[in-house]
Amino acid sequence: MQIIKDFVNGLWNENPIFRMVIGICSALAVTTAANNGIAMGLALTFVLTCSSILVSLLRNVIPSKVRIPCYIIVVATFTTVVDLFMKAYFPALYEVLGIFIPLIVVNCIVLARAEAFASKVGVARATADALGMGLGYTWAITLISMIRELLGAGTLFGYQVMGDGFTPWISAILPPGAFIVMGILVGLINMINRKTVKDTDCH
Amino acid sequence: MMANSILTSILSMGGLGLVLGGGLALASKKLAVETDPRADAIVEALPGANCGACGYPGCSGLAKSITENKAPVNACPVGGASVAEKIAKIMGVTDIGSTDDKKIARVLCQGGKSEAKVKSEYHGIKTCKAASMVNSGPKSCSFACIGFGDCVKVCPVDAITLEDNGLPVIDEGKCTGCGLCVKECPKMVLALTSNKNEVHVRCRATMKGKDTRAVCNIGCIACKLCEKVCPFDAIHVKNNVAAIDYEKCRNCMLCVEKCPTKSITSAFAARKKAVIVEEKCIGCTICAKNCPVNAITGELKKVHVVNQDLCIGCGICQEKCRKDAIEMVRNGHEKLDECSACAASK
Amino acid sequence: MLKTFKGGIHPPYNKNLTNFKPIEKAILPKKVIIPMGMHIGAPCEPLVKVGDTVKKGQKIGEAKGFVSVPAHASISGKVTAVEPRPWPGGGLMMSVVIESDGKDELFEGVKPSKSLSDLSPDEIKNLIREAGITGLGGAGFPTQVKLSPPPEKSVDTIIVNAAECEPYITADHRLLLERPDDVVLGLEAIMKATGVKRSFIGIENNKLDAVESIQKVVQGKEGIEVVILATKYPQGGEKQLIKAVTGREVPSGGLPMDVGVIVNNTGTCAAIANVLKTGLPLIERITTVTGSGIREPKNLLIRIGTPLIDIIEQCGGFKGRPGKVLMGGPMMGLAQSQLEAPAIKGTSGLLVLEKADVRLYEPSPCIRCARCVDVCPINLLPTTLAKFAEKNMWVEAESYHAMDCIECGCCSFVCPAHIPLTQHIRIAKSHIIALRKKK
Amino acid sequence: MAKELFFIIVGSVFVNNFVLSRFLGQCPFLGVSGKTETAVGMGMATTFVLTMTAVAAYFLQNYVLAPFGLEPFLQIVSFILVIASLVQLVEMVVLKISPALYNAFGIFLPLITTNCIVMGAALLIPMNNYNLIKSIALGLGAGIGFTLALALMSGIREDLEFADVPEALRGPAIVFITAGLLSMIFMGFTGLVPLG
Amino acid sequence: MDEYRLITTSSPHLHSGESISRIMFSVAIALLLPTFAGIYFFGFRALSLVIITSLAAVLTEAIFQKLRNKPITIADGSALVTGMLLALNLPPGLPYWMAVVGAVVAISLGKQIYGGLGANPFNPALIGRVFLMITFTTPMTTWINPIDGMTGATPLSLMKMEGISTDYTKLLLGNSGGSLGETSALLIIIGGLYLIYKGYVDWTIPASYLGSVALFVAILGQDPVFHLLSGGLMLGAFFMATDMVTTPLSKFGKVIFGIGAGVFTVLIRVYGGYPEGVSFSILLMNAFTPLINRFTVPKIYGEVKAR
Amino acid sequence: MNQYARMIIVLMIISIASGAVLALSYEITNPTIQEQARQKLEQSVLTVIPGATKMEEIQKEDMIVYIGLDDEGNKKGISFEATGSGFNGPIEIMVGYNPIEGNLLAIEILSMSETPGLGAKIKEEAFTSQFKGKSSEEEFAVKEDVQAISGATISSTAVANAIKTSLDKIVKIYPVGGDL
Repeated sequence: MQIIKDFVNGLWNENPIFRMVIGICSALAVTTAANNGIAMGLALTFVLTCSSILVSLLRNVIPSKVRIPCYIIVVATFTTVVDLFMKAYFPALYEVLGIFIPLIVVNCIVLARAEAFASKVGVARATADALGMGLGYTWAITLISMIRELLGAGTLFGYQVMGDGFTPWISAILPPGAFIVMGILVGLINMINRKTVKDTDCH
Repeated sequence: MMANSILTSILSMGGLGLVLGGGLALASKKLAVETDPRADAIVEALPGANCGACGYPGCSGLAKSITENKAPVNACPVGGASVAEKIAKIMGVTDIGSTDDKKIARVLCQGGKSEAKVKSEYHGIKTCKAASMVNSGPKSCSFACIGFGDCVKVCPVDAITLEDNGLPVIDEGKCTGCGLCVKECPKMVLALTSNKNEVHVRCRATMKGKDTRAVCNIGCIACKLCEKVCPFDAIHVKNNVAAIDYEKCRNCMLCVEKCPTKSITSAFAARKKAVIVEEKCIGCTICAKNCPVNAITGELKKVHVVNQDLCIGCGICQEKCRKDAIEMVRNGHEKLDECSACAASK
Repeated sequence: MLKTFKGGIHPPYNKNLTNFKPIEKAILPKKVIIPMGMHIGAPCEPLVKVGDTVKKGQKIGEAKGFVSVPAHASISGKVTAVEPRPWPGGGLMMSVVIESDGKDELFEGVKPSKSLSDLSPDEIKNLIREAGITGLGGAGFPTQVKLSPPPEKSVDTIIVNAAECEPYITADHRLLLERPDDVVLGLEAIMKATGVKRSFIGIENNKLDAVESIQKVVQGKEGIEVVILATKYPQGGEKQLIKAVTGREVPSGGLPMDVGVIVNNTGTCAAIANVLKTGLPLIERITTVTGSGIREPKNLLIRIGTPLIDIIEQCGGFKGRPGKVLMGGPMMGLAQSQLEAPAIKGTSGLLVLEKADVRLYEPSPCIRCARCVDVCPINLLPTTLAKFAEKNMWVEAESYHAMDCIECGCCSFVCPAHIPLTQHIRIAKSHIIALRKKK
Repeated sequence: MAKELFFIIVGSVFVNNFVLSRFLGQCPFLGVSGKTETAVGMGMATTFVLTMTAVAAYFLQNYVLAPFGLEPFLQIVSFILVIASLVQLVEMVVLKISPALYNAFGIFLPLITTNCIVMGAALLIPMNNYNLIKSIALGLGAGIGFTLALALMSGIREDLEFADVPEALRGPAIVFITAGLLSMIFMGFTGLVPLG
Repeated sequence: MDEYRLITTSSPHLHSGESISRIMFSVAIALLLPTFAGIYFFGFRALSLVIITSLAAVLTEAIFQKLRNKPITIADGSALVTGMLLALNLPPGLPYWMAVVGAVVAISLGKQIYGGLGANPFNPALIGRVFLMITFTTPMTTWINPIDGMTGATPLSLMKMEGISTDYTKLLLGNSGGSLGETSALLIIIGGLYLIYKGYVDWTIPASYLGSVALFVAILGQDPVFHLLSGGLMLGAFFMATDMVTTPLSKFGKVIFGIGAGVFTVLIRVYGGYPEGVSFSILLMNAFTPLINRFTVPKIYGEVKAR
Repeated sequence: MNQYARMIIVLMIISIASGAVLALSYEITNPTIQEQARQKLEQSVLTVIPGATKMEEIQKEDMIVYIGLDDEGNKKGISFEATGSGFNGPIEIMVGYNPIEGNLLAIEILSMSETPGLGAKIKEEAFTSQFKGKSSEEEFAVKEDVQAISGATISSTAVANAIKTSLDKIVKIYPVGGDL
């Protein structure tokens, strides 16, 4: 039960992108196409899950004074692994995601979950949490990238969706578009959340 | 080749780890910064409203001061006894001072829209402070509540609401006695009093009786009836307005009954009544002798009876009874302010 | 180039309602209410009790402390009450109510003083204090205190504030026309009391007849110069006047004496002259009763303590439905709601606006047009201060010099969004003062 | 050379601002842009660390990683460790030499480790084959660009304190949209200097 | 006594009678001049564009306020001014739906999300224009020659790309390619002077803006008169850089604003990728405005020098 | 155990483990990565030299030149990389060239970061195909010799200039009409 709770938590209540608003550099940078969004999301989920598991396993071994360097090494290791494997087997994706794959190492989500959650609970809960957070991140940036791709190129996952008469809104896949789409989504999610809170409110 | 690269990387990483670990170990030894873990614990224990009622900059500011022994453990007026206790535990202090005497803010004016005369039509910034600075406020009584709800805005726990007649109402359950509203009110119609006190003079007008009557039909007119009726000498008219001596007041509510303008109030329906526990009463007559309103009757060595209609709930009999045979019982519900829907769902 | 200051506004002056009307003596009031605190500083202690009979000019309130002046009976009669009463400042003020006996008998102690040349500076100051003279411009600062700067401040200039920049008000204007000798005599007394050899009389150029009138008296008198100023509000603000006349700037938080200047109002000078000539303390003053809501606008010489409603009735009563009654001018005057309140020493005018003439605005959002910044004679950022005030950011407001605001009202006057900027700043000031007291 | 350095700096401050166009350093950009003082403090501290990191990354890359062929798989780990220890070192040094300076921006230092602008700049150096001077220029430019974006945003946000922003948009949402508009404005600089 | 109740307010009790709507409608009237020029040169399309963007702007404002349950304040004229300004900044041949998108973006993203009038950090009309510029670049840079109705280049891009100058009278009167309302420098100046005369525009900004552009262009060895008269500079300097909401409060701050806008305009015009930099520079200086305000707090009367 | 010793040891063990894992994964992926890069290069070389099925890499002076060969080993043309500075960053172009006739065979944009929808159109066939058959003597002046993409003159110019610059170098190495 707790495990399911931990898992679902990252999907909505504490969605890293829309609710906690952390680790958004990559969410803004690579979301020009839906494919990139998914790929980035899965890469991060992998690193996050592996690190959380390891940190959770090692939580009683690592002295608190050196815990941050230890976490960093752990995270960096998995990041490099993803980096290498992506380079080897998905070179096209790797090229698009570019510098943001290595930058997973400084993604606040990973370190924050390691420090705030995984280092305090057992492996099962840590895994559930990491998966939840990772997938929460993934769906969030996939949504962003879908909106941007649709508006900016008229396609979704590379397939033409809009009709021929469609004039692409180029700004959507430019940097300003990333910020604005993100801002509007965060605002919308706030609105939805407030409404649900109001409904459950006492008065 | 492969073994070679693994070896170099292991060596270099190992070296890095050694240097880092060593460096950190050294650093933590040499440059240890003493952060007081107690401060963090105290912050956890505090309500976290950052209301500033304690006089320190937010909860963490208070926590720091407590650890430095600059503030007492019960310095948080909002948290009350339970928080003080927790903090005391963290600090290892046992004497936490008296905190059961919780204070509650009271509104000392009943001059709402329908009761108090309005002398002018005020326009401008809609806060009490602003209105009070223009011709001393729009109400004829210069002591009256202005009713723009500055207190409502300042309350950190949403315990104050503005009623339809323009007067603030305090939810005593929510009020933490932080006193922010008291400080905010430009007309000083709010005051902190102990939650043990149930009777309040809700008028501060120091004008002569006729002048008060001219501007407000619920103000104290200094008729002194309350003074006369009080069996405990606990209420006096000073400066044309009645004032209760809370040291002496026993919440008997006689003055409330007597007050012709209803400017003295209490939760009259919840007045306490003395009830004699028959099994314990030995008929010593002490209670009957001490009752200020002669509400207890009974023969010597026989169980006494309290005339509920006469009893004023002053509790003297309970104090005097040596056999613990008198209980003070409330008439109505103690509180009715809980949301019925919530109560139902519980 | 006329002398003036930076900023300021040109409101409609509407002085022609009364500027041609000679000063008229008001009829003896049936009752006067003398508040014990008609000045800045500690209120007086009443010296009389209910039932006492008092005579005109008799001291009925003793000054408490240095920054304070005594209060005097302005009519003869019987004390009927000593209690808090409504007063123009708002709320209640301890007051002595005197019921007239109709005789208007002079108190025996009231006698003309020695001539000015025979008086020593200290004697002059004492006379001024005992006569209960305060600045008659409105703020009510005890004049004697103003004239006694601490020894480390060297004062070299006296300025008579005859600018009268408040719209509608013509009391000083008439005084300059009708009694210029008194104004100059009072000024000479001030110069003697302070030992200052140089003085200026500053008059706005919309009162050139007053300039002419006073010029005649001043002619040949050494050290007194009439300065013609541009007509602009708030030219009569103490700091603005000093800047215009001397070019000096009173330091922030400081007093005129910090730059060697003492400013006195025209009316104050005349009141001093009156004490010298008759020995009568400050029990009457000239008040301009004007506005669209008054049937017969007048410049009235009234007894201090006359209920406002009596004054209004003497001017033919209200015309139409009254909307606003202001004590003072429209820019800085105080809105009144209880007309039984008395006129006090600072009542330079009584402005009644008809209900139809009172325009009330709902504020809209600030569009940062910076007009308030342009007109602020102190060079403040009123819009920023108002925003701080709205968010209860008192510390920030203080650091943006809220305390230097002179509350002249220029910013509110020009604001196209109708934001009550002056009121916001006033609230900020009161909060800042409270915070300072705490420390 | 001087021209190239100028281009690198102008490029990373205006044309391809590290925050508004490269999307680096978003967390602190959102987090500490509320007040101008803190924003500028954070910006300066980051600029300092960035410049130091650029030097360190250059040497690490060219004298340790590349010669021993460790670059492809130890780059990330070694860079992040170097940054982390550098930040720690700077913190200690600043504390030692100037407590005033420490009070001014010392509190921001721990936050910088996870600021991806630092890591990002470090990774860009080997990617672009920059020499030492160019690396420093990049670090400096990135830092100045970061500070500029932060300062502008903080100014706007301080003003927004007084504005009636729709409730749902308060907080990060309005900051994102404002950043989007800023980023849009910064696009006016495109083509100002040749990049790359 | 009871038949009337006096009104009490805090002083002052007088008001100049000025109001926001009066300011806005004066600006709208001044804007009519360049609008007429646009209609004269570009015909019905120009007229319909102005009407459509203005309508879209006003409607967006009303809908947004309705959704937020706030009082609808379209009567204050600010949305109308935004709509007109936006139209004047568009190429006359722009598809109508794009102009509508621009107006919606201008009012919603540029203004209403910040809480409406007075709170927007950037000039809404320019936000709308720049958004269109980067979103639909090609249509936004397709210009029509006023005389033959053929597509052509603006004087600025002719200058930038091919080094061809356009003669002054053409620029002054407006029969050259360009946005709807930016071609006739003369009418814009007249409209601007009207607003300065009315006191709704502070002369310091146009003066420092135009002055610095002329100066820097001259330093870089190009023709200052050509640069002053061409492109959106005049329109920007008189109508957009002077937008009260988004410019500094103090005089000194306004001068800094003007000079900054001038520097960036010249930088972008001479070195940048876009032929025109007025919109970008004004918006950039808008972003700097809070900081400028912070550091140009006027010295108050009697402020003592640091002791 | 001494806590400091423990700190050092734990950190060291983790570092070493990390090093081992990394080295291992590098060893696993490296050949694939190399292969991928080679394939990609070859792919683009073969695209710009029609008819070629194999490539050969040679270093001539400071330029790396790829020679395209058909199945029989006949040299079909050479190709080289050109780099230009575009609107938003560098543009890398693979250029196919026939030194014998002195004209371009084809070009392919390898990487660029131009504005999507605008400058990015340099990648499209419509733009790249116009270089086919251009003589090395032409000036490649945009709007005259080369049709620019509307609204993206800078990107178009960058490509043209980059090709011209590298081509001029190549012409010195392989004079027109000379041997391959």
